[in-house]
Amino acid sequence: MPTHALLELREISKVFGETVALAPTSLTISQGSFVAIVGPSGCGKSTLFNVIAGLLKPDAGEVRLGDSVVTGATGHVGYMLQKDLLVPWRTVIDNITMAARLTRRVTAEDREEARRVAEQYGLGEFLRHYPSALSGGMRQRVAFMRTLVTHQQLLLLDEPFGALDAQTRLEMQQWLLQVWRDTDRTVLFITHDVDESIFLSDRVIVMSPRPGRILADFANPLPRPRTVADLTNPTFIELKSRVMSLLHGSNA
Amino acid sequence: MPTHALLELREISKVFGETVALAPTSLTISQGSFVAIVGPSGCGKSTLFNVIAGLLKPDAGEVRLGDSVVTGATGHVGYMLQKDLLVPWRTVIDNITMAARLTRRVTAEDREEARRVAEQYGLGEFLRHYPSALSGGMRQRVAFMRTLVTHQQLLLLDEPFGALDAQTRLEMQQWLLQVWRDTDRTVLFITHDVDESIFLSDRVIVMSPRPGRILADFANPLPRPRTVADLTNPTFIELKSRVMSLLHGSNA
Amino acid sequence: MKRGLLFNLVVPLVSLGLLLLVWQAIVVVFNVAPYVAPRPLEAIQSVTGNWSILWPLILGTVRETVYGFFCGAALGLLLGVAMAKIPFVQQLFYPVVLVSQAVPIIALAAPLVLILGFSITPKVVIVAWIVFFPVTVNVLDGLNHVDQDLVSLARVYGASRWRTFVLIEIPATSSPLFSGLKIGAMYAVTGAIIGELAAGDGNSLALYQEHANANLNTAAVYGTTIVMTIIGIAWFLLVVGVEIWATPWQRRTVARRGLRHRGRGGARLLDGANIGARST
Amino acid sequence: MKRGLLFNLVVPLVSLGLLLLVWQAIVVVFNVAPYVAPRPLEAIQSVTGNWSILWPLILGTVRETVYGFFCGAALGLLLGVAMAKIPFVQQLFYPVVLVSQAVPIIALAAPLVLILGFSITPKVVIVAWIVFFPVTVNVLDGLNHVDQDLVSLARVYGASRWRTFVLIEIPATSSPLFSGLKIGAMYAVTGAIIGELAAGDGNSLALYQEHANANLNTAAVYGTTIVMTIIGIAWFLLVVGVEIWATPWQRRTVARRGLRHRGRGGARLLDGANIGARST
Amino acid sequence: SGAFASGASLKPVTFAYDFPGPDFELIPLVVAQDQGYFKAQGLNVTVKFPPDTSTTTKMLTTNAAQFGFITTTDMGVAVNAGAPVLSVANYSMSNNWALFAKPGTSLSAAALHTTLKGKKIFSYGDTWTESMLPFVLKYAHLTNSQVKIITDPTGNDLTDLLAGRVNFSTSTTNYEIAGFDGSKVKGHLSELLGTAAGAPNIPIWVYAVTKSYAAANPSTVKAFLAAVKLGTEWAVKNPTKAASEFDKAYPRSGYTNAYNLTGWRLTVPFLTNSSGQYFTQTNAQWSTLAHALKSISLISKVSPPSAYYTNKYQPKG
Ligand SMILES: Nc1ncnc2c1ncn2[C@@H]1O[C@H](COP(=O)(O)OP(=O)(O)OP(=O)(O)O)[C@@H](O)[C@H]1O
Ligand SMILES: Nc1ncnc2c1ncn2[C@@H]1O[C@H](COP(=O)(O)OP(=O)(O)OP(=O)(O)O)[C@@H](O)[C@H]1O
Ligand SMILES: [Mg+2]
Ligand SMILES: [Mg+2]
Repeated sequence: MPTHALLELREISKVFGETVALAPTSLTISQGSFVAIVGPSGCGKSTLFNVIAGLLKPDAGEVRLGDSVVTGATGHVGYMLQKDLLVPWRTVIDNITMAARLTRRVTAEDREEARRVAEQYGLGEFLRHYPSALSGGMRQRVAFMRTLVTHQQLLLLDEPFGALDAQTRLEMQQWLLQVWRDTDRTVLFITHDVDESIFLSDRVIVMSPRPGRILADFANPLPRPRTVADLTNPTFIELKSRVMSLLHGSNA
Repeated sequence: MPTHALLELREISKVFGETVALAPTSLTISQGSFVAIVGPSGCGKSTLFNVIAGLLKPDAGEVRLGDSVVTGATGHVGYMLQKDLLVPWRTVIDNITMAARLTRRVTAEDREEARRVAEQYGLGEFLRHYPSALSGGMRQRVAFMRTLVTHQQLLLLDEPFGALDAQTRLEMQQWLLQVWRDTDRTVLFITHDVDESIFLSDRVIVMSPRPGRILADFANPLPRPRTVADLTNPTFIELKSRVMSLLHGSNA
Repeated sequence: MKRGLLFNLVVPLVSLGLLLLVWQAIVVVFNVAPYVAPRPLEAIQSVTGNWSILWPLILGTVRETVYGFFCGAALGLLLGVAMAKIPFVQQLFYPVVLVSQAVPIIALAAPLVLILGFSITPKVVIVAWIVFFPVTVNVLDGLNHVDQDLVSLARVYGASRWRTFVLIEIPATSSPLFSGLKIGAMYAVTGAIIGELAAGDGNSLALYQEHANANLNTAAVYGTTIVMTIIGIAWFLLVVGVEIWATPWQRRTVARRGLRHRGRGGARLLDGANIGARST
Repeated sequence: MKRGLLFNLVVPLVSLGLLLLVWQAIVVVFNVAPYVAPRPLEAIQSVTGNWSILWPLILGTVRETVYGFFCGAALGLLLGVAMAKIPFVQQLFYPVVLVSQAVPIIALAAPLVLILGFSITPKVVIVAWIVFFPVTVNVLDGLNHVDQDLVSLARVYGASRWRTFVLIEIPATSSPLFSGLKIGAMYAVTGAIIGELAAGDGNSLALYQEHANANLNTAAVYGTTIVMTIIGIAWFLLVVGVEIWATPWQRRTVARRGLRHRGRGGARLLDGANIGARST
Repeated sequence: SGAFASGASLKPVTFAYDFPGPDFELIPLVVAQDQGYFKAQGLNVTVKFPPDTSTTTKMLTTNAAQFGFITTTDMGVAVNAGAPVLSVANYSMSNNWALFAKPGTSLSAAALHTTLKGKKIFSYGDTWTESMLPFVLKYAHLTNSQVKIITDPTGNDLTDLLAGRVNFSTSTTNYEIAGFDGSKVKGHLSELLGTAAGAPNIPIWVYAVTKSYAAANPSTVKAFLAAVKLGTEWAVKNPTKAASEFDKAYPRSGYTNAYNLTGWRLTVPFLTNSSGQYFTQTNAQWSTLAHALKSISLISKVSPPSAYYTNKYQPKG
């Protein structure tokens, strides 16, 4: 498995009032990997992301990115949620360059890059459209491009396709894999969909119910590139049944 | 397979302006069966339901329920959508008895039955709560109970669990199967999730892209009762791969 | 909630108290003559000291305000429903409704009195004229935004149009309806005062004020202004109270007699206005 | 869209035309004396025939309306933002803001003139007094409903509070902001007229009307009322126009110079009010 | 002061009218301005209009204006309220307040009881009408409850009268008849002067200043009154020209020239007393007024006449 640690969480924990959202958790993510996180609702997955992104200060522990400690600081990750959070008053190209606009002046290069990315990944015709004109899948693609052009090495995707229907979702997954291959980023990907977690990742992390901690950390042996056929491939099914039995316990 | 035809569609078709939403389609559903319908977005699944429910008049064809023709008439099915459509200003019990209230006076028996159903299926404590106090899964359960107490033999469920996260969804599927077994209804169930369609049904109908028509009609050999383990059962996987290859064509 | 309620009753009172303090300070510091502007206490005493005279006048103003409010609310509701249900009515009436509000109401009072005579009617009409507008606009908007899937569902169940309207569409519009009513309530008393000035039978709060003014009894002028404002605020708060009572699902988890409360208010335009009924 | 536009321009005009017809019919059928109510044409002629006299007065009223509108809008925006951002300010000011609107504005004009003198200032203040309220309430409500996940996302990107406010929160509030502005615009002219009655240099549209009334020149009274109403409507429509221009995403698929349009309006309280800009 | 003052050294003073807008009773001031009488007296006069009729007094006491035009009732009320104001000259010398009825209605003092009984009488709610009406009702042997008094400060009595909403209106003859002429209704309004039916014949309008201003600027007050007197006399002699000057000064007032001219002509007869004098005030007028105001409880105490007025700033002759 990969060689160089990009992100390192050391004994992160977080409590909200009486709710222990995150039990002390450590995790190391290597550069360029695609790591999926699954776990029951309310187990602290989003809390984990918020801590990494700097939106929440952990009660204890340290977040290291590359060589620096970034606990509680912002501005060092790309972030994307189930809600696309596109702003309706900006065109597609302006939504893609939004991170730049929020921190500095948008340059011609920013726009050029946004255009290039949009064209490359099938939204070239929609640059001047407003988000309201796009389908759910297209909107999530724009949201992802916006995340991409932040040039952050680490991308946190929190159920990005959770609101899409199954077929669109499958298309988006394939699209995401293509983009990831092209752009050499490190992805942390939260999902409730076990198929999705396996289809996309190098590594599947399963979390326990609240208070959240890491139950298991599976390497995903499925070769790349992957196609829809892999969803019924025995290697896939085997990993799926292991993950499901952890998630659903005696039910399985 | 079942013996007595409850619903019969004869060469139903529907055009919206220039969009052929539904090519002439015939379908027979036997009493007590659980039939899943899958198909790409926009292929006319919801249109089909609207025609059956009487919300839309088909351009041609006939809808027969039992011995009578009900084309264009309403009041003869239970109907449920992805949106739970609970009314926020009524308590759970009043939401469950809503169909009665909409057509006549709500009787003590109606309320008694609603209470019984709610208690039986795990919502007994929430009878006097407003929907805003419930989780997504609980809301869908209330919506389903509301559909149930209409005492319609035929229930049309249009992606009822589409908005729920994967784990809640799995719970709801098991719950639905239990209720269905208890109450002896006929269910038509639209979904985009192939796993779901197979996990639930006796029969999986696959529709083509627009203009929608029936591509295939698979009998589902999976024995009942079903558990989460069935999701990785070879019979299941085989049917899944057949359905997926029809849906995703050469991709698979 | 307990601290919240106290807090939410105390802070408004404190801020209104501050207002009186500022007023007092200005009058004292600039040594303003009492016939130019009174001190707050004088203004209040001019009301309490003449309570037996003022009380029937206040009742009269309240009566006009309330009647006008109900007429306006009813008209507004009716018009809103008609416009939402019949596109032609909307096309035809929307411009008229808009124009009705752009007409300076004070230019309207005199002709109304001429047409309607010196009774309570023109006052009620003026109040209704002011009140109906926010109600119509909000009801129209509210009805246009009722989830059509919910309406379809009612049809699938075999509900009549009327039952669907009463059981689904009207309750679904309660929040904008109450917003409209609250705005209307706040401005209703202004309408009543304009009407009283134009259609006096010699016995009204507005005329009392006018006479006090002619009399250089500035304390009474300010005092009656305070009274008018209180009538407006009281009526507004009453509507807020009715809303809280009538829409328990906006802030409760469990139907009444339950214990837990939710912090989310549900009103729109005047969302923040539920003084004393929000938890912070 | 073409048919829609035509339709949406024609129907309001037809309905206003009908209004004039009804008026004419009443006057003719009941044989109303000219000093009681003029015929529509007489009213209009009383304006066109005195255009050179009226024009500067109209300009004056427009000036007061516009200045007051901008002051009120600015104040409303500021107050709305301050109240949304600083809970203490909201607690302190909300009651005052409410009370300010319950005060009968006509009772306020005279003291204002005494304090502010006989300049344009008291008129501007009265207009602003009316305009700021819907703006404040809508901005407050709008800002309170900005998606907090969007704000968090901006923070993740490292945006400052100020940039987040300008680039995210303000545009996200544009729809309620414009609703507030439209309501304010509609009532602004009424404020100007009240102010003119109270703070004249003897040269104003309101006084002209008052004097025409004393003269029993009822045609001029009705004529000037029409003019005032037109000022109000025109200003309202201008704000609607600015909204359409400033929020193209509400009705367009593609940024300007694109071709396709969408039918959805975005404004709230006055959603239905975008005459001439909706397709049905 | 006076004759040799140049433009630069003109003393600026402000005059507050009694009504929110200008009308023909302002003609003496307009003429004094137009004919240069103020300038000749070294004054630069600005005219302001109050938000309502009772604010003129407040403008004087807050020094927003130095000279004011108010009714004698306003004066009585102001003194009663402790406002340090002083009437320095009468505007009109007698009481032209009257009852009016539609053309053709018989309206005589002798038959007043039966004429008014049970009828609707319009009042603007102004203190003058409120203090005169009791005299007339008493004269007609009527109590307040035997008539219906309609009080409508924002309405128009003539419209209501002509439209039959009320049976009688009350106003001053100059305003009422000038207004009626605008209605183009045939005939003459029936009219009964209040003084013919028990109302005291006392002046309605006066020029006022504050006591402190008069004490500190006696020559300015004198100069002002001198110029106004010249203006009045000129306007009495040249009513047509005077009305045109008003039109020129206030071209956008909303009044027609006919209204202004008629109104002014109807005002002229009331400007002088029986011996042809302008301005002169008497103890009798003020004590009659004060007692009348006291009798309707508008004021709480009757002050000596000198508390209300002085003639000492008036021009000689
Ligand atoms: N700001 C907050 N204040 C209080 N409690 C919070 C807050 N954010 C999260 N929690 C609580 O912390 C726990 C973990 O929440 P979190 O959102 O991280 O779960 P999750 O694993 O992302 O769940 P889901 O799969 O439903 O998104 C939950 O019980 C939640 O209610
Ligand atoms: N009322 C309508 N007016 C016009 N076109 C409609 C209407 N309802 C549906 N359509 C069109 O008919 C087609 C079929 O729509 P339908 O909603 O039945 O698809 P669906 O299979 O349910 O899709 P999804 O999986 O996205 O729910 C679509 O192209 C849709 O745009
Ligand atoms: Mg989460
Ligand atoms: Mg569908």
